[in-house]
Amino acid sequence: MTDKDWQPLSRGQMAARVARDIPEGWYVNLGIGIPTLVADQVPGDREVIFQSENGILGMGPAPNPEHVDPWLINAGKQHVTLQRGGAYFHHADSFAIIRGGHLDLCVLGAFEVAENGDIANWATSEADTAPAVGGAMDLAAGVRRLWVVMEHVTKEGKPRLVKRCSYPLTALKAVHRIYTNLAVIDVAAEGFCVKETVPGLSFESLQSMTEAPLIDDRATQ
Amino acid sequence: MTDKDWQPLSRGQMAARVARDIPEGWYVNLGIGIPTLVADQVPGDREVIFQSENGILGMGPAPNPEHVDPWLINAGKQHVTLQRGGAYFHHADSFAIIRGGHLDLCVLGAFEVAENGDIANWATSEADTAPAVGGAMDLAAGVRRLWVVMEHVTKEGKPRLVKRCSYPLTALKAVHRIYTNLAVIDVAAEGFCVKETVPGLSFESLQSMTEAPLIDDRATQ
Amino acid sequence: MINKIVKTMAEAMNGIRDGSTVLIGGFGSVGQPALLIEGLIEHGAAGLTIVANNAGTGRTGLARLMELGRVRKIICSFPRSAGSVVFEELFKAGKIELEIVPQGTLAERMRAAGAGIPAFYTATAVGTKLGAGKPVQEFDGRDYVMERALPGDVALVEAWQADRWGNLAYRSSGRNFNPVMATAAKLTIAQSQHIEELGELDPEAVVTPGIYVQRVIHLPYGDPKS
Amino acid sequence: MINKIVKTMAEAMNGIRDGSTVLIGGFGSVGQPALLIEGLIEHGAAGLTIVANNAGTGRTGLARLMELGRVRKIICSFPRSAGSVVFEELFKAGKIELEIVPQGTLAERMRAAGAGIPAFYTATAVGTKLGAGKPVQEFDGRDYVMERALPGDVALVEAWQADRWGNLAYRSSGRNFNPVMATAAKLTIAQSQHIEELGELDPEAVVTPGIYVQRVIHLPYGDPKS
Repeated sequence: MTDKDWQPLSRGQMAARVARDIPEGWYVNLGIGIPTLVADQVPGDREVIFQSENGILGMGPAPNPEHVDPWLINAGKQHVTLQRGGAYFHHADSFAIIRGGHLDLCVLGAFEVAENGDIANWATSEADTAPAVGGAMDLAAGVRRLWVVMEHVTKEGKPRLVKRCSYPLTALKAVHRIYTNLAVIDVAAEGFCVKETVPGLSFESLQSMTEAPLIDDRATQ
Repeated sequence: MTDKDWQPLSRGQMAARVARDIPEGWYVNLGIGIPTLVADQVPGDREVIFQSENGILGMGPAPNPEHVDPWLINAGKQHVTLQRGGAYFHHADSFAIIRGGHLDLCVLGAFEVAENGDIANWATSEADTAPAVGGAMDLAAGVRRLWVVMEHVTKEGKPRLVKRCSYPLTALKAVHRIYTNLAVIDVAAEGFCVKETVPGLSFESLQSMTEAPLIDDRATQ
Repeated sequence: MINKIVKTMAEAMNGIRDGSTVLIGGFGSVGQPALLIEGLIEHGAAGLTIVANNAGTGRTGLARLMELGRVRKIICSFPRSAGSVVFEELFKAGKIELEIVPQGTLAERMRAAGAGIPAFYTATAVGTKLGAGKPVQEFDGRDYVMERALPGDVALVEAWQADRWGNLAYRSSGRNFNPVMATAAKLTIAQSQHIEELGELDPEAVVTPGIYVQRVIHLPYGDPKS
Repeated sequence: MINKIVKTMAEAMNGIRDGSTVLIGGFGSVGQPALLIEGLIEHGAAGLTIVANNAGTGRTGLARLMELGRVRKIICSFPRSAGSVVFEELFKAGKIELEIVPQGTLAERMRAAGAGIPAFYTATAVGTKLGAGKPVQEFDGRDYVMERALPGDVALVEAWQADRWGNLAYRSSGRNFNPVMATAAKLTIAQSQHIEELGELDPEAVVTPGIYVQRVIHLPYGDPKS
């Protein structure tokens, strides 16, 4: 099967694709970057409760510029709002929520994900002695479901879905699903299971951009 | 030196004697029994902040019968009040205060105290398989200073200040000072140091009612 | 729309299974979810492990649950108190298992369960009967025992205010074990004296964020018995 | 009368010694005790170990403290961020020691210090560079690393409201590390936007009970920089 004319998803489209899969009632933490964009893509009539590790549950969208509360920021240090029903708590309580497995979902960016679910998203090399980990390790190890959203390959065209991560690990066997600009891929016991590809992209082409072997598990192709 | 006419302290007098030694500004937890009486003996112009392990800091005296808040009880399950400046918290936070060494003082009753500071105050025999420990062990192990207030001897005349406790232990080397109906005794590295006796009671008589050797450390005799 | 408020006790108790570990809030009768305990009796689950500060008094509530033979084991800090007649009868007859845990350790073991901490060290109970047999480790010259997290299948808690997201606030010393237990169970059921509109609870004063609560039932029931 | 309110920055900083471990609240600039940091610079203590989420930005505040050579070591989760120029210079020159700690582990290590828990287990960082060298133990089939409590000699915190007993309440996400750090230090100093009469703070909404606070200074200073 040869490729038809296909287009990778934009960052906004990737965020929207993730948002589609988040059901009402889930408690969700969104990482910095594309994951942060997911919040605005959830349909307005669907109640999803966002946590921010700096002590917020029920985080709402960015405020109008004239209604900024300078004390209310998200984990990416952007101004946000609080939804009705939201609550504040301190950092130890916030990470008790995270570490205790109470969040239904965390969506993070990553440099690499390995076929066993290992994730590398905090340090760009073993030689970097001052990388910033933030809450990434706590989130990756703690939440009930970890989804990664990232470009399928690096700017240089190097695959990010790999057999073993080459970057320093964030957590072992932690990732459940990956949303790239090309596909949706589950991390299963048997390896990467492709659930969906962008229209026109063949499984073979996707495999050629992926280091680890893929399993074709698309409902309709 | 022979005894003059001496009187043991009443329960109220014991509580008052303890109260005299509590300076303004201390955070204090009072156990059930005589210790509970200490609160009312602190002079009204001296601010001492009482903690109750069921989640109160700034506990005040019993309410007037017509102003009882049925939701507000102390650790002995008696109705109490909250002072201005008081605060509520949950049980884990309450015992974080206790375990973390933040209380200046805890006053407990006891069956026995050993000369090395061991305290036994929760179970009346090794054979009792369902004794009620409550917060005694957490308090005894956690607070900065532990004072015991108790009768000097049992109803049967058996000494309570002993070489080694015969009852099951609450905590090891925990007691700093003992207030009995006969004396005030510090638990020091070298053993029991008598700081004060009731008027007329000789050191020898006190020793005769005490199993462990006493050191006479009274300022004036 | 998220709505954790259930209308009937049957819905509140739905799915509680035989053999469950049930955490029950309250310190004495204050903050105790008395009506949820009635609901649990009605529901019928048996072979339960109960975690509570006390082992019940009189012949109602928790004592009644025990008297009906539904409780296999009780984990508490203060089993014997004025009126704990049912517990004492069952315990003497060897019909109930007992684990005594120091009160602060009990609270912290549940806090740990809720916070994803499988074990921690404490100086409480070192060198005593209740510390016996537990791993001991020295840190900075002092001995500590290792204590394990204590998770529940179900928590029954009592709140003063609740909303449809499951946010809870408590009343004075009624708070006690309730917020800790809410974090430690897979299924937390709250009986609340008042139901508030979403947004009515002060976000600075929510004690239990709704993430810890699965079901809320509105049960105004007056003052706790003293 | 208990009165923890001090009038001058010199009183607030009194006794902070060279070589102290200083916990500094805030997440970015929100909830950061900016004026107490200025006070610490003025006070002059050196050889400090700083515990904070971030390693400072620009050339003021924490960055200034580092630039003046007062900081021997920093323990944080997120050292490198936009504007962390001073930290990067010093670190590259080998003039500052760094311990990176996952954010939740950082918070929990201080919570443990405040709660009398010398060590606990967490799954965070297992199998990673930041877990390397730490004792690993398996509980119920999963590996966990042992983490140690992280106490401070001094904590500098920022509050929205305070009273003369040292009770503190915070404002929205300004709460962050402040209440945790307040519990973990021998000497906790709070700068507060507002001072309230005793009894004005809602006892249900006090976040840091006064027992954790030794000194309060009234420093209304407007919005945090973003």
